[in-house]
Amino acid sequence: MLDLRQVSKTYRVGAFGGRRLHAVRGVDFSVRPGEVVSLIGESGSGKSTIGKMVLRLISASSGTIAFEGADIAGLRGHARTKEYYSRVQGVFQDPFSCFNPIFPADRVFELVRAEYAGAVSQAHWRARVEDALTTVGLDPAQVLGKFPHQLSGGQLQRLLIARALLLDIRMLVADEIISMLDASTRIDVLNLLGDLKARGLGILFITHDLSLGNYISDTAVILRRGRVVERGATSAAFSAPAHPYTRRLLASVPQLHTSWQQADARLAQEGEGECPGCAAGGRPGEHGPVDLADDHAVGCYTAA
Amino acid sequence: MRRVSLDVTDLAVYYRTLRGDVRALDGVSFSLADGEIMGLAGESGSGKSTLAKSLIRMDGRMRRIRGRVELDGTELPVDDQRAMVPFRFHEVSLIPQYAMSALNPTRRIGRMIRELIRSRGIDYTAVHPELLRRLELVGLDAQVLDRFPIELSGGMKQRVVMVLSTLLDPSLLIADEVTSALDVTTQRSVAEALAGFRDRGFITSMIFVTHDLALVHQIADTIMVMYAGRPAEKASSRTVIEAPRHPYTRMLLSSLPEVGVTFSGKRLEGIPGQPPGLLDPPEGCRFRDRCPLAFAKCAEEPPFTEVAPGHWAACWKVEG
Amino acid sequence: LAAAAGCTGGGDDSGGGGYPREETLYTTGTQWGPPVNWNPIMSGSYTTGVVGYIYEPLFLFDPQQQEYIPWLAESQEWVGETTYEVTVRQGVTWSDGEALTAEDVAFTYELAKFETVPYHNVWDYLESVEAVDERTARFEFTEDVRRQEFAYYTYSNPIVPEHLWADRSEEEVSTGANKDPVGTGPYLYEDHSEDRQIYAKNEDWWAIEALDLQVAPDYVVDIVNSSNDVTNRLLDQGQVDISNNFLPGVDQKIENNPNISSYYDEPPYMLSANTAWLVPNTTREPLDDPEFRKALAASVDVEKIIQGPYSNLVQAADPTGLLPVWEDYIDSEVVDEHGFSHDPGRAESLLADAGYEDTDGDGLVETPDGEPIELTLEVPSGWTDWMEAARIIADGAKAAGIDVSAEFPDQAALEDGRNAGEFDLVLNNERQISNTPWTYYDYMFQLPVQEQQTTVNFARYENEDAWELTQELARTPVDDTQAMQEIISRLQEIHLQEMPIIPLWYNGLWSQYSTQTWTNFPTSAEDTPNHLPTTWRNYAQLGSVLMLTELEPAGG
Amino acid sequence: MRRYLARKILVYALTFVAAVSINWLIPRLMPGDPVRTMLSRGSAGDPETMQAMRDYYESVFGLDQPAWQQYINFWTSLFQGDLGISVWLFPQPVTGILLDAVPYTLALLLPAILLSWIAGNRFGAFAARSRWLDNTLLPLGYILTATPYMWLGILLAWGLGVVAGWFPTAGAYGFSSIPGWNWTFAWDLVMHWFLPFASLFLVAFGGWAIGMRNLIIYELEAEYSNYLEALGAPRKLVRRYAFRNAVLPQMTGLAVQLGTIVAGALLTEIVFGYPGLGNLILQALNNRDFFLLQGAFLFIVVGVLIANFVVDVVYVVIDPRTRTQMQGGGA
Amino acid sequence: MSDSAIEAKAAQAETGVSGAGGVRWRDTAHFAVRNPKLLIGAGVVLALLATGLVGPLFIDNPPNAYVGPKSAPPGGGYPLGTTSFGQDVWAQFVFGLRATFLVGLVGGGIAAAVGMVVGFTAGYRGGLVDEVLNMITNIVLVLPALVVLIIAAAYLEARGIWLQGCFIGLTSWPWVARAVRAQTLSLATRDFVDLARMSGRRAYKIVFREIAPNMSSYLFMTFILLFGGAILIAAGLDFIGLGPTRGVSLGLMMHSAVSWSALSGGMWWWFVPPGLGITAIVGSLYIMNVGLDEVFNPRLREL
Ligand SMILES: Nc1ncnc2c1ncn2[C@@H]1O[C@H](COP(=O)(O)OP(=O)(O)OP(=O)(O)O)[C@@H](O)[C@H]1O
Ligand SMILES: Nc1ncnc2c1ncn2[C@@H]1O[C@H](COP(=O)(O)OP(=O)(O)OP(=O)(O)O)[C@@H](O)[C@H]1O
Ligand SMILES: [Mg+2]
Ligand SMILES: [Mg+2]
Repeated sequence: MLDLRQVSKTYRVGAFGGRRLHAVRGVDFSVRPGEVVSLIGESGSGKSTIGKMVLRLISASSGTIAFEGADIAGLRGHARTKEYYSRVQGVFQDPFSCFNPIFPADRVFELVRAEYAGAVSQAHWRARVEDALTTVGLDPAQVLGKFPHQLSGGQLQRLLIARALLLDIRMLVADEIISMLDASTRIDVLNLLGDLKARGLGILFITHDLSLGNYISDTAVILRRGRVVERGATSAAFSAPAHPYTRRLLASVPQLHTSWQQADARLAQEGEGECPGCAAGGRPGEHGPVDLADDHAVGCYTAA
Repeated sequence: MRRVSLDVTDLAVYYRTLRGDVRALDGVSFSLADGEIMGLAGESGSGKSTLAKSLIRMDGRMRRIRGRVELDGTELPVDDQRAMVPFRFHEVSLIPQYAMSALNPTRRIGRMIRELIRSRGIDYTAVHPELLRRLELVGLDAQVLDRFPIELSGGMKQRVVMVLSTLLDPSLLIADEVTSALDVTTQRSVAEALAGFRDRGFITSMIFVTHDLALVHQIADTIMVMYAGRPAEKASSRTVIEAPRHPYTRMLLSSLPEVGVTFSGKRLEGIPGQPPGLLDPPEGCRFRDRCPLAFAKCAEEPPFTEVAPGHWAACWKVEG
Repeated sequence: LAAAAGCTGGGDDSGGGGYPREETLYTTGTQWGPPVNWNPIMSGSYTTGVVGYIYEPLFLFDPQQQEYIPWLAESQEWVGETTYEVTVRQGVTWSDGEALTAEDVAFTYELAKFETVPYHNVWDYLESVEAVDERTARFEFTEDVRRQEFAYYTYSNPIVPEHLWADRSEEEVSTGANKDPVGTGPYLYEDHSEDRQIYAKNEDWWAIEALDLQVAPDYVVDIVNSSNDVTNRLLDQGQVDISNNFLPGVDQKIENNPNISSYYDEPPYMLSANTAWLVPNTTREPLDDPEFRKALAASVDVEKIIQGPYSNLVQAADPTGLLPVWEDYIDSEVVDEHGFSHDPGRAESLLADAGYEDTDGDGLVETPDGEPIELTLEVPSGWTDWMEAARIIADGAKAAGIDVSAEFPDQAALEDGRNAGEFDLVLNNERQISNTPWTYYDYMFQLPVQEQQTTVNFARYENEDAWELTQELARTPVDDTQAMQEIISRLQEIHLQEMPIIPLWYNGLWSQYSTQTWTNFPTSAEDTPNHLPTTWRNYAQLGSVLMLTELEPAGG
Repeated sequence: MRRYLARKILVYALTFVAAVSINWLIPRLMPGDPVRTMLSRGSAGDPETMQAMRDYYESVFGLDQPAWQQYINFWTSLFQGDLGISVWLFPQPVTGILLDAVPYTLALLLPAILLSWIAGNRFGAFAARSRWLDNTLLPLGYILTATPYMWLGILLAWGLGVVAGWFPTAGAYGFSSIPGWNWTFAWDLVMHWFLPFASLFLVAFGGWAIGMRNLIIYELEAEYSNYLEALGAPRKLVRRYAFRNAVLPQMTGLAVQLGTIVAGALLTEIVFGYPGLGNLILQALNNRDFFLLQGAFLFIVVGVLIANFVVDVVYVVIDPRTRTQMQGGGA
Repeated sequence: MSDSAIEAKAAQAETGVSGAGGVRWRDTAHFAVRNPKLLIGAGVVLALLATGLVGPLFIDNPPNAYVGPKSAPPGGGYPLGTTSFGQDVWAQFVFGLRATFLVGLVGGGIAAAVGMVVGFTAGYRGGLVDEVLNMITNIVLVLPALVVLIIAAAYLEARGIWLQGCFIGLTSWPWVARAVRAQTLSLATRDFVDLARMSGRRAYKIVFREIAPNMSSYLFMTFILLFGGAILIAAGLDFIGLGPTRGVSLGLMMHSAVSWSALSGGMWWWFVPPGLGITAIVGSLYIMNVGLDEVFNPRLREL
């Protein structure tokens, strides 16, 4: 459904754009209906940039992003953009900043209505909103008409998901949607995503928290400095991380029942490890994705 | 038991607002042994930062209502800005929540440190070698002193602040959410460096504030979980993770996914409901409304008692 | 800072403290910008005092007495109908030591062959000029000689030294700054800076011996004008001795401050220097109708203007507009018959008689054809006294039933419109005192009317007879007062009957003195001099320079 | 850094060209004719002579050429340092007139700007967060900035000059003084300079003080201030640090305000009959003296541009944030 | 002026915005009625405004009419005395206030409008548009506004208050544009802007319906500063005789008082009130502005 082919993004930074920053370089992956793909990587690895490109909030410097077969860069004009957004929506990290603080929180629904459902009657629309709210587990009476600061982060985040559901979307980009939430609310939101996935929604789940990525996703894409270093079924990637970077990342994740020392020990025991891709025929240290198994590829760019 | 370095008794600190007092800290008692790193966990708004601030520098809206704080046997005049000054930095020190913006952007780091040290009446030359040594310890070379904060990455700034805050070997270090904005790898190095400081005796004890239980578990000796302005449970970190007594702690832990747990495999559940507002909190146990074990007695405030050696909890159900 | 040009001459012996107060005369009111030009030929822009203090004319003309005072010339004579001889004074030297000769006189007029010399048109009727001997210059004229104009030139044009000017190009003559002026006058250039011009006494001035005249101040410092406010402060602080600005409210000062005085000690306080006219555009309806213009003239409440904005510092003009110095030329019979004064009733009846009636009942008259009349009186914005006057004129006209409204456009815009004939009504006063009323009538009647009327006849009034008479006046010998009077009386009649421009009031020869340091300024009193008390450019030739010879230190 | 400077210089150059072109154009759109204004002061009453002189002067000023030619001539002579000849103060070259006037304007402006800025900032920083000063002296600051320059100037001139008699109220030095290198003259200069300076200073001072006060309050709330206080730094140090950061925006403020202050100086000069650019500009305007106007404007624009540029550069030097940004580095 | 301060605040990205963002209207009102700066400032401004609006209704003659004795000191039928022509100074003052407010409104309004449009466009569009607008802003910024105004004012044959206001507005917007641009840049990175875009909103709607309301308090404060600034600039122009060619304004009153030697004639009542009026209006506006800042910005509030 969503296919990224050699997508790159270069920012001009510094005063007057004197320097170039390659935030994303030649990224490939796809998201199928009903699949959750998690994009995992440390800060600055280009996760959000990919998410924004998919959402057409920024344009790709090169490569193609195709949604249902059509290159989204070709969607010119207001009408086609709108059309696209009725299929693909996003939810962002900071629920507080997603709401205009001076308006009631349900304004996000009003915006959607104004653009997409002008003809729908008030009552009908209200029913749809309430429906969506119930889907995300909110009590309409509790949240409608409230200001953002009167609602909790979890509630706000769910409002945003409900907003996306008001449109007949096929694809949801969820950019760190839970990192700002309390541990207990987090899981509720994650569970909600799980339910949506069951309804056939494709989800691009962006996170730096591997345990969360693992919990919800089918496929994991590990990013490092804008490049995909490992891609594969979540189970494979986490149980048998191939790339040394993935392994190091995993060892740094604080876990309840494993201490860092233990993780280090395991890492030491298994050996830092070579990139299996290099071994499997890629040019050492500078090769693109090399398939290790069905649905498990590794890339290596240490030399570049 | 080791010597107690910090002793907080029934501390209550409210924020004055237009609509009334926000009871952000409402009767907190705990003590910290020499060399202890205490993780302070709890959801957002539970009063972690308020506690941290109370121990070193209250802001203009905070009022101490009751309670006392003793550090190494002397009482800290927490609500007297002037009287607190001699304690700050020397005895109590802080790594603030936003270490990224804690350094003056227009002063070279070295100069700022020098001026700060001198302003505290300390001979900078005497401290300088130690400063360099500690910078090296956290993996920074002496050149950072000639740089401006903006020239350093977030992690580097974080470490500079760490070194600076602990330079005078304070008894108590408060680290407020120092790792929250960092990614996992940096998080780890910072946390480990802090523990290392304790190990080397740069600081006697530390309160490590975070909302990430998994992280705090990695370095803390004890963990105190707060809920709505009150401590819910305090015990050694192992105990808190493996044998929590307070229902809140338990529910919190059970909602944490771990690597390996998946949605399709084992569906985790969150804690239903929301914490009470602190403007006018209900009487009795504040977790009552969300607690599956709540019973009539919970309308009374449960005391924070030692339910086992080194294990305190505030719940009627855990007593006995 | 300022070009510290240092000082030469007298400044030093005063002990380095500057120009001694009691020997220095401070003047202001003429110079509106930094002194930059000492070229006496550039009559519009030379620095205050260049003519008068440094350069001198052949004669002075004393308008009060209506007589020519021989100055550099000792005498003059029309030796024939078209031949004129002037004898220069013995013993006059230029400040560089050279003697003044008739050659210099001849040269000064030869210069006018350059088209860009302001008195170039003397060559319209001058055929030749030559020095017949050391001291006599002879002018040969054509039949058409405009004697009145030539007489004007003899006193208004300063003589320049041939030995220094002979080699100058046309450009240098007519546009050069003449930085190092060499003249014959009572003062020498001393120094100048942005905001002042300083003269030091010329100890070798010819008149000391020849006429037993001595200028009293050792130094004259002319202060560049900046604003009334500044001048007021200088005057109040006794830092300026004579100010030639129009200072509203100065009457109060004269009345209340014993140190401040003026020519008259009662209204109008000032002598009159020029006439303010209301100029109608005689090519526009209904201003092309003399009856309408007369009605307009009768509607103006001049007294109100005089008492209002001018607080009695000026006086009402004679209906002929001739300045008080020309009193003798006013033909009272003509004035009695055709003169006008503020008389709304008469204005209304004049209008009614000429067919201007209020047909639509708005209180304002329409043209005989029933067209509404809407006139605007334009006055440059910022000319506050005129602005107030214009408001009063408009009010008066409205009261008489004529719809006039006052507008205050930018000065330059106004001038553009005025010159092109695109206006209804303006105020104007661009004729000063001179040796002859001819300058007035030339201003009033000059023909032909051109596309751009830049200096005269802004009313675009066309009357061949009047222009003939004016030209005849020009040719009349200046001493033939009889003939002049006759012509002028006929011109007056035409003026008053046709009213091409409407005289309103006489603007003052603004002049107020502080008597703290210097006394014996000209006043109307018997025992004081009565030269024109001014430093205005081109007024030195009207005898105002003589004021300096009469001053007395207040202390002594 | 070099790239940044190059870029800045380009912007400034463009600004310069645009500003100067606008200035070239505006007077030419104005009604009125400089040559006629000039000649009408003369006494040539004869239309033919008038016309001859007019033609002559038009060619002197190059006004007889087509506009584009005039424009090109303007730039060519500008590059030769020639600003033309003043119409009003004919035949003085504009450059000379301006060079005589500019020192006075600078003598007023530079001290007024710098001292008011320094003093205002100090005072503002001192007053910030002090309830007492906030309620007593700061309102005075607001009143001062809100005072029209000329009004204050005139009040000072009358109060301290005419009534009290302490200061002279017109000119750059006593009209009886002879310029020279001696103390008497220097003192005379200072006395004449003081009142116009004071009125400029006071108005600007109030503005800077208030700006600083507001900025300091923000800075004292900033994280780094809190951190310093938490480490027990004395109030003095905290304030000093806050001051340093607050000064930076005040510097940009200085650049932004420059035009206004220059305008204020012009008004003040007019009030005090101070022989700087102010009176020149006003008179040049009334006399339609294109060339002098252009020249004066050029001086001001160049002055303001240079000052802005200096501020830009100094800013970069003292604010590490912009510096790092320019090097393209940073966290 | 406090312009620099407010601009700097804008440059420091968050401060002003978070202030505006966190507004709780009830709190704002609470602080507003307790802020002496705001109350005093607004009180004086409103009192003068009311005088300007209502006062003329009680005056029968046009302000420039000669109605009374000449140069009468305050008292009697003329609360502020008369001019040397016998014009009622009070009448002129009252009408002048009206004109002065009008200039402030027009000048400030236009400057605010232009500044905002430029600032929003530059900040939101970014890229080349931003660079070009920035350059234009810089050009106008370094042009000495008053000098340009002097020249431009002279260009106009007849000048009215409206026109004067327009000119002032057109030259005094650049710092607003800069400040608004900085604010917009910082607000445009907020996620709610992205969310609005994902709702299919058009750019201008996002700017005016999403971004601008968030800076409303800030924009209002900017307007106040511009308002005061325009009044001062107008007074300067009036003073040197380039003011409106008809009507009255406080600046013109000062101008005529000075050109008619009011001070040397001891007629302080003609010269002092207009200056004081301007100072009072502008000063109160500034004080009010600081008050507003303290009200809108939680960080400056004091309990
Ligand atoms: N608008 C921008 N202009 C310039 N550089 C940018 C911009 N947005 C992002 N970057 C840079 O691009 C790189 C990738 O940024 P991105 O936000 O995609 O990272 P991320 O993986 O989402 O990190 P995080 O976990 O911190 O959100 C970073 O180095 C960032 O500094
Ligand atoms: N300045 C203040 N004025 C009023 N209430 C405040 C203020 N600061 C904090 N509070 C309130 O006090 C309570 C405790 O806040 P605190 O900052 O201590 O929480 P926290 O546990 O540190 O949360 P977080 O994890 O989000 O930092 C919260 O309810 C908060 O809303
Ligand atoms: Mg991101
Ligand atoms: Mg906190």
